[in-house]
Amino acid sequence: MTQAPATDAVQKERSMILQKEMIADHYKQLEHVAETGRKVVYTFVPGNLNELIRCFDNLLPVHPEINALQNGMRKRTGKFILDAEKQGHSEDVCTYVKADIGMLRAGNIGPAGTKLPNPDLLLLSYTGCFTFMKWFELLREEYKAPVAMLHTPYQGDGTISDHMRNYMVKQLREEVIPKLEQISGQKFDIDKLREMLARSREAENDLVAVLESAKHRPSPIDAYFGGVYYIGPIFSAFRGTAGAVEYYRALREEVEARVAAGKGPITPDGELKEEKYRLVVEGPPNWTSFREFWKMFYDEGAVVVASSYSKVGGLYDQGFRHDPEHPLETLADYCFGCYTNLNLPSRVALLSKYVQEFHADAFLINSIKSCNSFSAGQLLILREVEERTGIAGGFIESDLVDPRYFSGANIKNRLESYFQMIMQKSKGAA
Amino acid sequence: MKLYVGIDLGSTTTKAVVMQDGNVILGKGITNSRSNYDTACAIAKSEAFIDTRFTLFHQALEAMPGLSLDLETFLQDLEASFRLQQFLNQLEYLAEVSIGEAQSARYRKVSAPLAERLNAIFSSIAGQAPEMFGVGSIKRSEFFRDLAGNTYMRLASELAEPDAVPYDLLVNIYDKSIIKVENKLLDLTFESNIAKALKRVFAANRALSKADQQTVQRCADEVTATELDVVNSVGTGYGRARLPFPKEQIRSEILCHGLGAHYMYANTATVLDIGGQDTKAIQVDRDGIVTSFQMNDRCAAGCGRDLGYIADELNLGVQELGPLAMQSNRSVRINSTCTVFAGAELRERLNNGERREDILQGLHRAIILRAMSLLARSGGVSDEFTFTGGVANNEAAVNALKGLIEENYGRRTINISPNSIFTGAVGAALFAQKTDAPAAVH
Amino acid sequence: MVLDELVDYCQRLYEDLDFRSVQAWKAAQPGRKAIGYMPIYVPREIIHATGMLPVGLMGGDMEIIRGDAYYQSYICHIPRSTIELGVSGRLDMLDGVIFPSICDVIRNLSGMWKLMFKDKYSKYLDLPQNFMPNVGGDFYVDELRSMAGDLQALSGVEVTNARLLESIRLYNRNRALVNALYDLRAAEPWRVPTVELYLLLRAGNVLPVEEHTELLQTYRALLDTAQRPQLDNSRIVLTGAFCEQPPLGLIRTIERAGCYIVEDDFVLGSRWIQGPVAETGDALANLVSAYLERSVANASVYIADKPKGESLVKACRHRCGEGVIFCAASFCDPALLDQPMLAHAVEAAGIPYTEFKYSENTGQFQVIKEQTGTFSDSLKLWGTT
Amino acid sequence: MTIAAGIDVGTSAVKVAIFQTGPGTETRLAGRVDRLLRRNPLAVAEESFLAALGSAGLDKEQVDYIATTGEGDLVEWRRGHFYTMTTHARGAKYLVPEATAALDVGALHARAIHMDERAKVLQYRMTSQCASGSGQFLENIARYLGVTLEDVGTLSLDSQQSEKISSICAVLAETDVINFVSRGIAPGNILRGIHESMAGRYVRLLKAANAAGTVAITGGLSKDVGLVGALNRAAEEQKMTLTTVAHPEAIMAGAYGAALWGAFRHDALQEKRSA
Ligand SMILES: Nc1ncnc2c1ncn2[C@@H]1O[C@H](COP(=O)(O)OP(=O)(O)O)[C@@H](O)[C@H]1O
Ligand SMILES: Nc1ncnc2c1ncn2[C@@H]1O[C@H](COP(=O)(O)OP(=O)(O)O)[C@@H](O)[C@H]1O
Ligand code: SF4
Ligand code: SF4
Ligand code: SF4
Repeated sequence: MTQAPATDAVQKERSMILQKEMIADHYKQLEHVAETGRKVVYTFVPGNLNELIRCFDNLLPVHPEINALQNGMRKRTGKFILDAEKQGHSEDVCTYVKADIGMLRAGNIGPAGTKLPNPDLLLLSYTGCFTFMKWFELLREEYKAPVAMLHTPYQGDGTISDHMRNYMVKQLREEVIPKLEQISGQKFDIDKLREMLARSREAENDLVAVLESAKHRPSPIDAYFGGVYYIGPIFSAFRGTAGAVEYYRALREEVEARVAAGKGPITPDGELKEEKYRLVVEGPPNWTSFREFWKMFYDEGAVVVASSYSKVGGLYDQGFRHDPEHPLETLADYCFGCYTNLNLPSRVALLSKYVQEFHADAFLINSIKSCNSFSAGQLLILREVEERTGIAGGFIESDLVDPRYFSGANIKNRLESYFQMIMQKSKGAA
Repeated sequence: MKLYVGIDLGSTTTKAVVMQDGNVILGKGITNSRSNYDTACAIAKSEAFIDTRFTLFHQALEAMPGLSLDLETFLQDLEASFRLQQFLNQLEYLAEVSIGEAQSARYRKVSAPLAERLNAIFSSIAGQAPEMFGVGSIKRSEFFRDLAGNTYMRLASELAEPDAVPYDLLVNIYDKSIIKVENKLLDLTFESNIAKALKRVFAANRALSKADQQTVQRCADEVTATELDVVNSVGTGYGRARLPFPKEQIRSEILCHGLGAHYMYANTATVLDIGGQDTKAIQVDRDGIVTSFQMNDRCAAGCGRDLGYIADELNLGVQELGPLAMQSNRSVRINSTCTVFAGAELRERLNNGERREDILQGLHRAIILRAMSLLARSGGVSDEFTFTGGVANNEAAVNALKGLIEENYGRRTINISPNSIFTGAVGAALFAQKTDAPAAVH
Repeated sequence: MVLDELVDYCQRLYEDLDFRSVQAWKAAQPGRKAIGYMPIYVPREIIHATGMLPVGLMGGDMEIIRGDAYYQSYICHIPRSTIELGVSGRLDMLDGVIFPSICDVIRNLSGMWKLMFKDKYSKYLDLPQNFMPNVGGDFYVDELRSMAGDLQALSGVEVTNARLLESIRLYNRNRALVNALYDLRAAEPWRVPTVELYLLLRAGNVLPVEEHTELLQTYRALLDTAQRPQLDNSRIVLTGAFCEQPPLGLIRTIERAGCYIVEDDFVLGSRWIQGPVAETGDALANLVSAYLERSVANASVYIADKPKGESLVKACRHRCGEGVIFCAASFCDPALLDQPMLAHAVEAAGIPYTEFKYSENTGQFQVIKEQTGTFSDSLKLWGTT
Repeated sequence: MTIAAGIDVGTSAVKVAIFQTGPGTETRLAGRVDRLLRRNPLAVAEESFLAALGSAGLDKEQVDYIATTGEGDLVEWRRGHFYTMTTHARGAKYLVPEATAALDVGALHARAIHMDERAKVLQYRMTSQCASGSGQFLENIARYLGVTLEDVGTLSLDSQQSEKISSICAVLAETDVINFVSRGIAPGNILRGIHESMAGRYVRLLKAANAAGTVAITGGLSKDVGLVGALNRAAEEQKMTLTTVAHPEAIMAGAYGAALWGAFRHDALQEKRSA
């Protein structure tokens, strides 16, 4: 998700270049921790505490999920997963974990081709998914690194109560911050955190403007396939940094220009000429055949106008912003609000709202074999959203990074049938 | 005459439907799918045209004043005779290929006794053929492969001798030859075979008046000469991507089944199609437009092919399974989730002394249970419900389905057409009428 | 009652997916209410203290007709059977359902329940993964208090400290009897077949605790009258089956393939707290500290300070197990992700192991029989290294 | 001297062996294979056993221990039962003394067995409830292609190219095969493709069972030279150092193993009794 499309045919926009540089620089810093003496904190995307990590200026974050997905795009994960399975990992479980373990066994060479440093701390904030907990238990065995655990309670009732928030703040104070201080050897400075949070907020505003632009017809962006690039910096190592602020400002300007020009989204094969279908998509994409998968959509003139996947690292479009006035509480609220930490009724409501507000004529679920957090319950989501919006939904199945579970022909068959159905329906209604 | 053709190239069977302007079905044809898709299509289409000409023939005779014969009986006899003729043509070719095969170098040592056995087998089959096609006789299958194969295997096991011509060898010769026969386009058309068929019927039915014979012959000539002009064709089905059609003339089988079922029963809301390798649950709106669907994936368990495996295992034809299962009032729970393993489980259970009928009933129930879960996933069973695909011909499956629907969804009108297997092809033919693409079939 | 009758009775309870015993319990006294809960740990004491019947829901082996409509093929089985029970009306006698935090599947099921059974009480009970008394402990007290408040409103019975202490006492007694049976089975496994022990535990899901305690006592007494020969079997510790339960046939298959199961994690919730909960003082606080300090090690809770697998190795040694069978539900992420770590620990301790998966409706045990048989063959022919 | 019989009741054939063992010696007295072909396996087991006794010139009473394996636990007149992997390991060791692993490929299941020098099973993996890549599947395809089982191996081995099967399902793969035939692909290439897909699975099984070194292939498909060739290629591709050995009598491995373990058990019990 942090890699810019690299098709030569497409002219590189400034934002793409900025993002590329930002990431390259980050990997470079990781490569040189031995010399610079910086410490490395492994952590996850949903509910990440990037500002908190970054206010210790000798700490660098690494996101195993992003390594896994990047390796997926580079078609390295098939082998990693097999290796992990050979080590006794089950076929049935999350392939992100197995891709990570496999990479580690193969020498921990990251997606950028450089060796990743071992963690000095495993910051386990496992918002919205139990597998994260298992993942770091596994890494703890591998690296013998200390773990700082941040348990985010689930929004079982669809609300955040004070006792949930207090629990989080206490964990931050008594567990997370002390461990960060210990690893970094630096004292926690709450004012520095406030500064970071203020910058986060700025970037968040711009990101929301970008996502909202899809309400235009034609939509200037694809909020799923393109979206995964847009959310890259803010969901990972860069939220709260000046680089992210700059990136999102540039991105927003570009998108606004496209709106003004009445242009559609950019795809790997150039600009989309005709917007035939407007989709809302639920569920993560497949990474191992990302391009092939995307092509199945733009070849049919289908544009994703809103997606839940672009909310796994925070639901900014629903109003949440990091708040420098209440630094720890805001981190807690951020964690509570990540998409998969919402209960099913809230997810249904949100998706239905997207369908309506973004004037979508199709609703598609890409169900991921790996991910119970997303997938368990999606068939009910499908039905509920259909009922509330009156739109016929579509359902396809694939996996994140396990190439064995991406059956191109099958998905194409289903998508084709689905689009034909939508077309026939709109004609029939006319 | 302006016609539209729909072709459904399924995993097990290939179906074709010929439709006239105004959505009237004139003819249907079916054959088993085989390695050569073009051949399978051509045969299904040729069969549909034969059926079309029979329809026209029927219409023409009906319009004839002064015919004294009993038209229905006569046409039944004629059709049986026609089928027999087709069978004999194919059998002749099969014999030729088999005997040729027997002369190949690898069988040199046994070529003489082998040829003798083969000759005996084929003349015996030919001898039995008229009885197989007699009106009212129960056939194990409609397809040459199975019809000839069944008899062949039976005769082979009688005539085989372990030390001279072993059974396996005879089986192997058949396996090799049948592919060649199947992939050769023999001329089985109405035009070329009706004369012989008529001759046989006239000969058998001495009571037929000369005048009637003449009228019949005249109508037959007329029908033979009628130009059948195909305006547009649409293909669908599992193998649709390999049909020799341009993309505009191909439709997803889901849409076709939806539309086809709507055509057959206008109030259809839910469609279940169980074919050889896939099962689809489809919801349609008042216009027959699909609103949601589910289908099985990557695993063929619970589809029609299960029945095929079991039929092979029991040395029966698929048609015979349903009636057998209906003789049971106790269904054994089948645990295998795999088509291939179901055969092994069947063997195991038979050895444990369970009754064949009970196991079969359990197996039908297991297939339907899978379908029920797809139905549930697609949005349940609404009124009216239409069951399509080959398995809808199977009474035990239908019975299990009816029970489970009533238990879980309450009373529903359940439609099953005798033509259910053609639903996809009907839908395709309707699409052919809707779109105005030119007839670009090669 | 003779032993066979008692076991039969338990088996009937186990097979009764209409929960007739619960219906009968409710009918016996107007106004009675019952609360269902999903597997693993829920403090049943609180439900009991409101006079309601806690009913353990553990899916079941049944024809799934509508449950599959809610789950893809790659999700474990128990949520679909639970939904099947729900949509077919077989859970109508429940006045609410509690979904403890076990995994993402159960967590999401709690929301599905809210969507599907809108007018029934349902609660997602978050168990803390932080075990500091002032952090996780405080949070848990709040969670329990809020749940107790809900249950109080539902039942109209106030959860007083005294009532709760009384419930704690009853459940302590019950747990002690269960533990004693486990001890006996480990000492003389031929006397306590696991199939029976399992059925007895399952009876505890639907019977009032008082009745179940009596049943356990009767069973224990009857065991002394039974003549059961000792077989040349190997001693096995089974782990991984803590949520979706294996079908009875599977447990039987393992025993028939030459294994004595001497430790397991079936129906784990009823043995979640190790040792008694304090019976005096602040009852809620007692439940909380029992949870924080004496929870059994399990894949659904985070284990901060001990190496993974330590408790499994310990249990294996304690029970004189000769080998470990990892036996988890297919697609059960918590169990299956834990497994490599546990296997590693077991291996390091020189204990042989084998593994397979099941689902609650597995009907074919051929492969499992073969695997278990080979495992016990090799333990028998060659012993522990 | 101990006389022991091993009876392997499989899904498609019954195998019987009779051994005479003494300190350091193992003499085979008889062995036979009978295909089931829709007959009751228990009845066939008894017939074959009696026939084997006959050819060994023995009486039933002279046999000290009758051991079954496979589905043989249903045989009532047996003394003991050993599970398939236990016996295949032993049989493989007997046939191929240098083997460190066995790969049993039967009609429905495949089993990879890693063993030590005493034929003790160390680790194993077997295929599950899905028949993709089983012997049965191969048999079906061979029939479809009109190729006899004897020819399957050589046809595949002699062909230069292979056609990759895309479907994992044995049933859907049949359709793949039909597609191939429709594209005019030679049966040899198709069989080679199937062999490769099967071999890929089997090598993964072996890998998962931590097997390396000399692998004795046992079970019905050990006769299939095409599969054995594909196995060697797949192992090479996956950089596994494997030497596969398909002993001509490998189909008997289960029966041999059962007989030999039976004798071992008999002696152990005798010892116990005399002690
Ligand atoms: N007359 C019949 N009686 C019972 N079953 C039948 C009959 N005809 C076909 N079938 C079943 O239908 C299946 C084929 O269905 P069909 O709809 O033709 O499938 P496809 O479209 O996939 O080729 C066969 O596998 C067989 O089980
Ligand atoms: N001569 C042969 N060449 C190739 N394959 C064979 C031959 N004989 C038997 N087979 C295969 O071996 C299988 C039977 O193997 P076997 O190990 O006896 O299985 P099981 O123990 O399950 O009965 C058959 O399905 C067939 O595919
Ligand atoms: S289960 Fe889903 S959310 Fe959890 S780690 Fe895997 S992919 Fe991420
Ligand atoms: S069986 Fe495992 S994955 Fe399924 S609900 Fe239970 S704990 Fe969760
Ligand atoms: S279980 Fe059987 S039917 Fe299903 S994929 Fe496997 S081989 Fe095919």
